[in-house]
Amino acid sequence: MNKEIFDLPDIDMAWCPGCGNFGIVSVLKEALAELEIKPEELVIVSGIGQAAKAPHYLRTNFFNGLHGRALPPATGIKAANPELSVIAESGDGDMYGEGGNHFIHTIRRNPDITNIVHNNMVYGLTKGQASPTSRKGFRTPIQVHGVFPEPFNPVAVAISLDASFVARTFIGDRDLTREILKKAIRHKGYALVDIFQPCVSFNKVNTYAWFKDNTYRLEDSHDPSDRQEAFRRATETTKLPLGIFYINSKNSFEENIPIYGKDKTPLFMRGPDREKLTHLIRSRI
Amino acid sequence: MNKEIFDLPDIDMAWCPGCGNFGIVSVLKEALAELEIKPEELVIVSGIGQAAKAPHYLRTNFFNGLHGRALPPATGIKAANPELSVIAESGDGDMYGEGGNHFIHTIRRNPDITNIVHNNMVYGLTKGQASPTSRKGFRTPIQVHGVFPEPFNPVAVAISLDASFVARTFIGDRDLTREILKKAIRHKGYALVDIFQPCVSFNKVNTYAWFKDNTYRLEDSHDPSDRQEAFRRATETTKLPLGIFYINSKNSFEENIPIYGKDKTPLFMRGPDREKLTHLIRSRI
Amino acid sequence: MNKGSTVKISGDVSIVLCGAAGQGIQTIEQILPRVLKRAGYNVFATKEYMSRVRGGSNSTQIRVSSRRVSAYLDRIDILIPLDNAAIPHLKKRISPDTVIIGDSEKLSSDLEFIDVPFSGLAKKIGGTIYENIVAVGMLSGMFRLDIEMVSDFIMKFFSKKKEDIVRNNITAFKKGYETGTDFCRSGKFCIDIGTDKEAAEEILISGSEAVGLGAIAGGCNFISAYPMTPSTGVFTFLAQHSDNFDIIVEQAEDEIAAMNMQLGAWYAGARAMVTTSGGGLALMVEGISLAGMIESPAVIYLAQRPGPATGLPTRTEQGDLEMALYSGHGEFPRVIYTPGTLEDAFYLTQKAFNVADKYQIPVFVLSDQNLADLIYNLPLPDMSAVNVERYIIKTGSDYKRYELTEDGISPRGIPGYGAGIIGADSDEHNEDGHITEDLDLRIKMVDKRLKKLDLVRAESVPPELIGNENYETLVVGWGSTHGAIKEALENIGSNDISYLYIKQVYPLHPDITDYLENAEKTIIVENNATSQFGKLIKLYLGMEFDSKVLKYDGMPFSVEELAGRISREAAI
Amino acid sequence: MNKGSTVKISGDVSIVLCGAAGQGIQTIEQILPRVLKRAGYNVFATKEYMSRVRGGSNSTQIRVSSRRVSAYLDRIDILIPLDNAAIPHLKKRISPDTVIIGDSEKLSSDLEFIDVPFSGLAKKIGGTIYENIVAVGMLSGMFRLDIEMVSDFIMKFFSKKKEDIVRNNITAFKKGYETGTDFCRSGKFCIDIGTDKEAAEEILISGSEAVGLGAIAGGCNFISAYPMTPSTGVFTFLAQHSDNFDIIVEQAEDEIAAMNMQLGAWYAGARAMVTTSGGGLALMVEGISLAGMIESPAVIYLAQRPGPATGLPTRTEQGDLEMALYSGHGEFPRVIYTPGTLEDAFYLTQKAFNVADKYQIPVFVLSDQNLADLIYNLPLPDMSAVNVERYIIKTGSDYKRYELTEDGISPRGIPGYGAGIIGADSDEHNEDGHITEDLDLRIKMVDKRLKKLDLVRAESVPPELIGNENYETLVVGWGSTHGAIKEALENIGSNDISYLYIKQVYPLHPDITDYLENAEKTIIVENNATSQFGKLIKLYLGMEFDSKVLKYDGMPFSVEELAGRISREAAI
Ligand SMILES: Cc1ncc(C[n+]2csc(CCOP(=O)(O)OP(=O)(O)O)c2C)c(N)n1
Ligand SMILES: Cc1ncc(C[n+]2csc(CCOP(=O)(O)OP(=O)(O)O)c2C)c(N)n1
Ligand code: SF4
Ligand code: SF4
Ligand SMILES: [Mg+2]
Ligand SMILES: [Mg+2]
Repeated sequence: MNKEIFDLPDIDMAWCPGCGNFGIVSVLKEALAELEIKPEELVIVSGIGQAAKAPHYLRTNFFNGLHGRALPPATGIKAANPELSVIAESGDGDMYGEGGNHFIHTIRRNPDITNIVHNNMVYGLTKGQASPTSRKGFRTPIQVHGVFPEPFNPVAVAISLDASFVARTFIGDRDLTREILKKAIRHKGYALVDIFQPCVSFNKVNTYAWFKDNTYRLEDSHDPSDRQEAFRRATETTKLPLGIFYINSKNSFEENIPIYGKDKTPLFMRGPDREKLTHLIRSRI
Repeated sequence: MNKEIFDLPDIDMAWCPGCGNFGIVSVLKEALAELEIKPEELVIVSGIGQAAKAPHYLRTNFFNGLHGRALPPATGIKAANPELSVIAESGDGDMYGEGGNHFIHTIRRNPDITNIVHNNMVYGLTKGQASPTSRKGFRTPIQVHGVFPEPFNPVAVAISLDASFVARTFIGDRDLTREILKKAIRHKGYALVDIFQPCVSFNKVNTYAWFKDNTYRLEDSHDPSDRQEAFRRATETTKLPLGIFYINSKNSFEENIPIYGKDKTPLFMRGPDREKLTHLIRSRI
Repeated sequence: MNKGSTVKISGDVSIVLCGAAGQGIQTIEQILPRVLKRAGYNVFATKEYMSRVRGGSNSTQIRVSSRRVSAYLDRIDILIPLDNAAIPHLKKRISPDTVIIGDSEKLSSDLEFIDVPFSGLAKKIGGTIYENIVAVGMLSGMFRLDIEMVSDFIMKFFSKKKEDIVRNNITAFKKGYETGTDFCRSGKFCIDIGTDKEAAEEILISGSEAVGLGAIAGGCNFISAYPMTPSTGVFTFLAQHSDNFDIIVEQAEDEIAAMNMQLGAWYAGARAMVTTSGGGLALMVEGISLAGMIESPAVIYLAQRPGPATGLPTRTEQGDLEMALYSGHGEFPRVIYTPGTLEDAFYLTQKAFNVADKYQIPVFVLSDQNLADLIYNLPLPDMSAVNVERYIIKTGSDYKRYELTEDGISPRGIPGYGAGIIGADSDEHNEDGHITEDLDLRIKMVDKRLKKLDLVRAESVPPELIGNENYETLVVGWGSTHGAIKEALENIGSNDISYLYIKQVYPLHPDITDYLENAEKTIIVENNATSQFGKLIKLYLGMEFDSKVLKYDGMPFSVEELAGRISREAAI
Repeated sequence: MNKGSTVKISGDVSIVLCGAAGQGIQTIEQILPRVLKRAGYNVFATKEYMSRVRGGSNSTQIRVSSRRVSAYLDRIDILIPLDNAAIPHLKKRISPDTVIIGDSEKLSSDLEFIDVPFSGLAKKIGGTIYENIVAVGMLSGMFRLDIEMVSDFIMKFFSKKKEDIVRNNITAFKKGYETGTDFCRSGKFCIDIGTDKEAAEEILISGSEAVGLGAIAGGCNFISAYPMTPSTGVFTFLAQHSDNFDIIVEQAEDEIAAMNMQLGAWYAGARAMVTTSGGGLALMVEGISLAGMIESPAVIYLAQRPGPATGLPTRTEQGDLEMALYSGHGEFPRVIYTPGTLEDAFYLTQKAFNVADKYQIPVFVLSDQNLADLIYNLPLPDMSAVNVERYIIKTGSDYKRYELTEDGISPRGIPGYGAGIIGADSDEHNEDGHITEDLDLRIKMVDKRLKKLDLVRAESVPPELIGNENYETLVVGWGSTHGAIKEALENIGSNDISYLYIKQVYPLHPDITDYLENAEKTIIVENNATSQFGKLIKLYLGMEFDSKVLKYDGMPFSVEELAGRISREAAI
C-alpha cells in the first residue's frame, strides 16, 4: 500500500518547524501503509495537546476527545467493533499526567490497541510547564526551582503492570520507530510505544542532540519475554535504552468479552432480541 | 504512651463482626502510642469505603473526604503544616481504582505521609464488586464470568515508581503489621503499607485462611535498598511475600518546598508581607 | 394494640420488618411480595437502610392491598422487630393500633407484643438463619396463601443451595405457616384483604429493574459504569442479563473512564449507557460537555441520593436536578426524563436511547433511591409501543460528520460502515470534524448545536394530569414523589385538588404552562431543600408556585405526611 | 489611506500588529505599552491568538489615548503586518483610513502601504529576530518618546541576554526610531495625542496580574493547579512571585487533585486557591461539593473560554456561569464574583479569600480570556482598603467542628492549633464531624449550611451604575464586557442610556432589582449564546430583559459593534 493514501489535502499543520511530531506522523503513515491497514478501518483516538493534534494530519477516522482521556474511548471503540484497528495517541502530559489512571487500568484491561505517546518531557501546547516525564531540575515558569520528583518512567511502570507489549523509541531513529510501530500495531493486546520527541520550542534541554547522546538501541539479544530483565533495562538511567523491552502475550480485552465468544459481529450489526426480552419480563410475574 | 489515648467513647463501628478492619485500627493505635504521637498532632485522611471509615474510630484529627481522593488533601495538609503527622488510609478500590492517578503521582511527589491501604481485594461498601486487586476469576454480581485482568500489584508499581518506602503485610500477622506501621510512620517521605484484610462478607475466596496459606514473611536477609531484588520479590505469585520490600531515602515533598528552606513555620502562622506587595505593585509603574 | 378484642385489618395492610443488616430481611422482601402477588394481592414494598453491611437498623415495608398501591406509608399495621433496636428505631411510626409480633427471647419492650418464638423454632430446624423464613411462613399463613405455591417458590428460590438447606427452609416455612393461620383462628387478629385476578398475572419489579428492562428494550448493548449506591442496581441488572442480551459490561476504573468509554462505544456503533449517582456524575461533567461538542448520543442514568459530597449514601433526595441540567461547560442541548412510576421508568429509559441517537445529545434518566428500591405489581408493558430506532447511516466517500443541515442534525456515520471517514473533535471544528479557528464557522456550529433543542422540545413527554380537570389547586411533582402524591390526594379526596405529574423536566412540555395557568393555587412537592424544579419553572415559564412542600431528611414523603401537608397548604 | 495628503491621527490611536506565532509580537506588547505609559500616555492592549505555538495569525491591538481606555476596538488606525497572512486575517477591520506599514520584501498586497524595510534593517544589525524591536523603535519614534527612557527600558528588559544581543536590540530600536520620527517630518502622517501626568505614575498590569496581585493581597499562600489556558497566567504569576511571598505552588497531576489539595491546605490553615478553565472546573465539581459539605473555604479562579469541551482554547466567552453556579451535587451556598475591571479583579480576588474564610464556602472569581489577557494603566490600588481577615480560632479540648450555632457558622479550628480534635467529613455528620444517620440532625445540618447564604447575600458587592441616574434604557453587563460597554455608551453619548455593571452574579445584590425596575427598557449584554445571566435574573428577580445583545464567535465585543447594537436595541 502507498503511504500517500493517508495524506490529507490542504492541511495547515499547527506544529513548530523542526518539531519531532512531524516525523512521528510521517513514520506512522509508513508503518500503516506497510501493514496494509485501510484508512476506513482505522481509528486514531487522541486527547488534547500538541501531540494530540496528530490524527488531524492524516486521512483516517479520528476521535479527538478530552485532555487525558484518549484511552477510555479507544477501549470503548475497540469493544464495540473489534474489527477496527485502534490507535490511542497523545502527549506525555496527557497520557501519564491527566490520564494516568486510565493508563494503568487500560494496561490491565489489555484491549488490542496501540498506545503511542509523543514524549517531549514537557507540556507543549500550554507553553512549557513540566510534565510527569520532565527531568529533575528542569526549570519552567511554574517549576521555578526546577522539577523535584523523579521523572515518571512509563516503561518501568508498564512492566510492573505486566503490560502486553512495552517499547520505547526516539523519532530521531526513524527506522527503529517504524519497525517498533509495525510490531506494536500487529501485536494482539495493548501495546505501549513511548516515543522521544524533541519539542524545539519549550524544551531546550532534551533536544535532538540530547536524545541522541542519551539513548541507545537495546541489543538484539535482549529477550523481551524476560520480565525481570526488562525491568532492569527499563530502570537504566545513565543512557536510556530504546527498543522492545517486554512482550507478554495474553488474551485481549475483546477476547474476554463474552458476547464475542462465539460470534464476532460488531455491536452495530446486532439487534436486540424481543422474544428474549418478553420472556425476561414474563419471568417477573 | 498508652494506646487508650486514641479511644473514642461510645462508638458504633459499622463493620461486620470478624472483619479485618478492626485489627488494623487496633494495631494502628498501638503503633501510634508506641511512637508517642499525640492525637492532636496527627491527621488521618481517608476516602470513602469501609476502610475509609477507620478515622472515625479513633480519637484524632480526621479528614474523611471523597472516594479515591485521600492523597491530594493529605499532601495539602502536610504541605500547609509539616509539623503534623499525616496518614492517608483507605481501601484498595479507593486508592488503586478511583484514586489511581493520585497514587502514582503522590509516590513521585513523595510527601512525608504514611499511606495505609486496607486491601481486601473487593469493593466492600458497595457490596462486592471486583476491585483492582481482585484475583483472576473472582466472580461478583458485575464480573459474572469472573475477573479477567491481572490483579493490580501495588508493591510492584510503587517500586517501579521508585517509591520511598514500600511494604506489604497481613492483619492476621499483628506483630509484623505493627512493626511495619511503626517503621512506615517513622520513615521520612511517602510510605506505602498495603495490608491484606479479609472481608468476611463479600470476599469468600481471600479469607483469613487463604491469606495465611498464600503469604509468608520476607527473610530478614532481604535487602530493601536493592530495587531489582525488591521488584523480583514483588512479582512473586505462588506465595505473596510480606514485609518491607524497598526503601529509598530521598528528600520529601515538604523538604523541597522552597518556603520551608530556611523557616519551618507552618502557613497559618505566617502573615503576608504588605511592604513587599506594595513594592511589587509599584514595580508595575 | 387493643387488648382482648380481635383486631381485623382489612382493605390495606402495612407490614414492617425491621432488624440489623445481615438478618435476612432482604430474603423476606424477595419472597413474600412475589407470592402475595401470585395469590392475587396488590403489593408494594420499599426499604430504608443504613450505609453499612452489618448491624444498624434497616426496615422494609410491605403493603398488601385490594387496590393498587405504590407509595410509602408511615402507618404500621403489623411490625415484626427482628432485634431489640427495631422498636426504638421505628418509635415515631408505632401507634396503639400497631400489632407487634416478636420473639420474647430477644425482645424487651414496654409495648405489648404477640410472642412468637422465631429463634426457638428456627433453632429446632437447624439454626437461627431460618428465622426469616419462619417469618415468611407466618405471614403467608396470615394471608392463607396456598402452601404448595409458596413451598414451590421457596424451593426454586433456594435451588442453588444444598439439599438439606432447601429442606430446612421448607420446614421453617411450614412451621411459620401454622403460627400464622393460628392468629385469626385463635382470635388474636385477622387480615381480610380482597384479591384481584389481574394482579396475579402482573409483573412485580423494582425501579432498578424497570430501568434495566427499559435499557434492554432501548437496545442497550454496552454499559460502562463505576459502582455507586443507589445506581448500582441497574448496573448489576444489566450485568446479570448480559449474556442473554449480548451486552458488553465494563466496570471502569472511575466515572471519568466510564463516561468516555460510553462515548467511544457510541462512536463505533454501540447503544451505550452509564449509571451513576451525584458524586459520580460530578466526575462525568467534562464528558457530558464532550458529548455536547462531538454531538454524541449518551444515556446517563442518574440515581440521586442526599448530598452534598458523600451525604447519606443509602437515602433518597431529589437534589441533583440542577447539576444534571447545567453539567458541562459551554452551551449545548440535553434531555432530562424523570420517571415517577415503574411503567415510566421502563418506557422513558427505552425512549432515552432513541432520542439520544436521533438528536445526538446526552439524555438523562433521573431517578433516586426511593424509586430505585421500591417494588410493586404492574401490568406487562406494551411491547408494541417499544421500538429500537436506529439512526446510523452507511457513509459515502464524501461524508462529512458535521454537515451543516437545515435542522442542525448531521446524519451520523460510524467507522467501518461505508466508505466515509468519521471525525469527532472536542475542539470547535469544520464540517469534516477538523479543528477550526474560523470564527464565522464557530457561530454556525453553535447555532447548529443549539437548534436541536427546538426539535427535542417538540418531542417532549407531556405531563399527566391526575384528578379532576376543573381543579382549583394543582399539586405538581416530578419523578419518584409520584406514588405518594397520588395516594395522598386520593386520601384527601377533594374534587378541587388535582395533581400534575412531570415526566420530563427539560425541556419542558408546553402543556405545563396551561395546566399551571388554570390553577388558582399551585403547590410544588419536592424531595429537596431548595425546590430545584420550582426554580426551573420560574426560569422557563416565569411562574412561581404558591407554596412548596419540601423534604430533605433523606426519607421519601409518606402518604400521610403529604396528605397532611398538602391539605394544609391547599387550605391557606 | 488617502494618497498625498498628510494624515493626522489625534486623541486616540489604535495600532495593530499582526503576524505568526513566534514572530515576537509578544515582546512588542511587553515593551511598547509600558514605555508609552511612562511617557504619560493612556494605553490599552489586547491580543487575539490561535491555539498553536508557531504559525497561524495572531494580532495585538495597542490603543494609545489621551483619555483612559479599556476596551477592544474594531478600528485599526495603524496596521503593522509582519507576514503576508496578516492582511487577509484582518481584512474585515481594515478601512480606507487604515495606515498600513509593512515591508515590501515580505508583503504583497493590493492595498497601499508605507514600505519600511524591517527585515532589511534587522538583517544588517544581526538577523531577522530584531525586526520586532525595529518596529518598537519605529512606533516609539512616531510618538517621539524619550530615546534614553526607552533604551534604558529595553536594556533592562533584555538584561539576562548576552551583551551583544542587548547591544543589537538597542541598535535596532534606534534604527526604528529614526524611521518613526521621519514619518511626520516627511509628511507621511503624524500622531498627536495628549499625555497625562497621572498615567505616567500609574501601574500597567494585565487581568491575570490583577488577579494574582489580589490573591497575594488576600493572603494566598498555597496554589495547586493544572495548566489550562486562559487561567495559566495567574498560576504562573503566583509561581513567579512564590519565593517573595512564601507561596507554596504545586502543579497537580490533574484538576481533581488540585481541588482536593486546596481543601486539605485550608483544613490545615493555609489560604489556598486553584486556577482553571471550564474543562478543568468540570473535573473539580465533585471537590466543590466536598467544600460545601465539609464547610471548607475554597477560592476558585475560573477563566472562561468558549466551549463545549475543548472548544476554542485561546478565545473568549462567558459560557460557564451556569456551570459555576450549579457545580456540585446537593445543595450548599457559594459566591461568584465577576470582575470587569482590573481594579475589581484585584479587589474581588482579595475579598474572595476573606469571604471564603469567614463563611467557609467556595468562592469563585469568574473571569475569561478577554479580561485575563488585556492590559491598561490604572491608579495604584488603595492598600488601606485591603486586609487579610483571618477566622481561624485556637480550639479547646471540647471543640466541635460543626457546632450548631445561631447563624450557621461554626468557628473553624485547624489541627495542631489548640487542644481540639478537628473533624471534616463528606458524609452527613454530627457536630463532631462523625458520620451520622440521625435524620433529624440531617435537617439541622442542611439548614445550617443553607442559612449561610443569607449572610453572604448581606455582604454582596453592589452593582455600579455608570451614566445618568435618570435613565430610560438600562444596559446590564457582568465581568469582562465592562470596558466595551462603557466606551460604547460614551460614544453613543445619550443621557437616556445608562449602564449597570454587575460585579457579583451570585448571590445577587438587592439594588439590582431597583435599578432594573427604574428602567423602561433593559438590555443585557453577554459574551455567550444563551444569555446565562439573563436567565439568572429571570430566576432570582423574576424579570426579563427586553433585549439581548449576545456574541459567541470567540471574540470579545468591540466598542463599535456594541455601540451599534445597543443603539439599535435602544431605539426599537
Ligand atoms: C481538563 C483539561 N486540563 C487542562 C487542559 C489544558 N491542556 C491542554 S494540552 C495540555 C498539556 C499538553 O501536554 P502534553 O500532553 O505533553 O502534549 P504536548 O503539547 O507536549 O504534545 C494541557 C495542560 C485541558 N485541555 N483540559
Ligand atoms: C465518586 C464515587 N464513586 C463511587 C462511590 C461509591 N463507592 C463508595 S466506596 C466504594 C468502593 C469501596 O471499595 P474499597 O475502597 O476497596 O473499600 P472497602 O469498602 O472494600 O473497604 C465505592 C465504589 C463514591 N462514593 N464516590
Ligand atoms: S511546542 Fe513543542 S511539541 Fe508543540 S509543535 Fe512546537 S516544538 Fe512541537
Ligand atoms: S463488608 Fe467486608 S470490609 Fe466491610 S466491614 Fe464487612 S467484612 Fe469488613
Ligand atoms: Mg508533552
Ligand atoms: Mg476494598
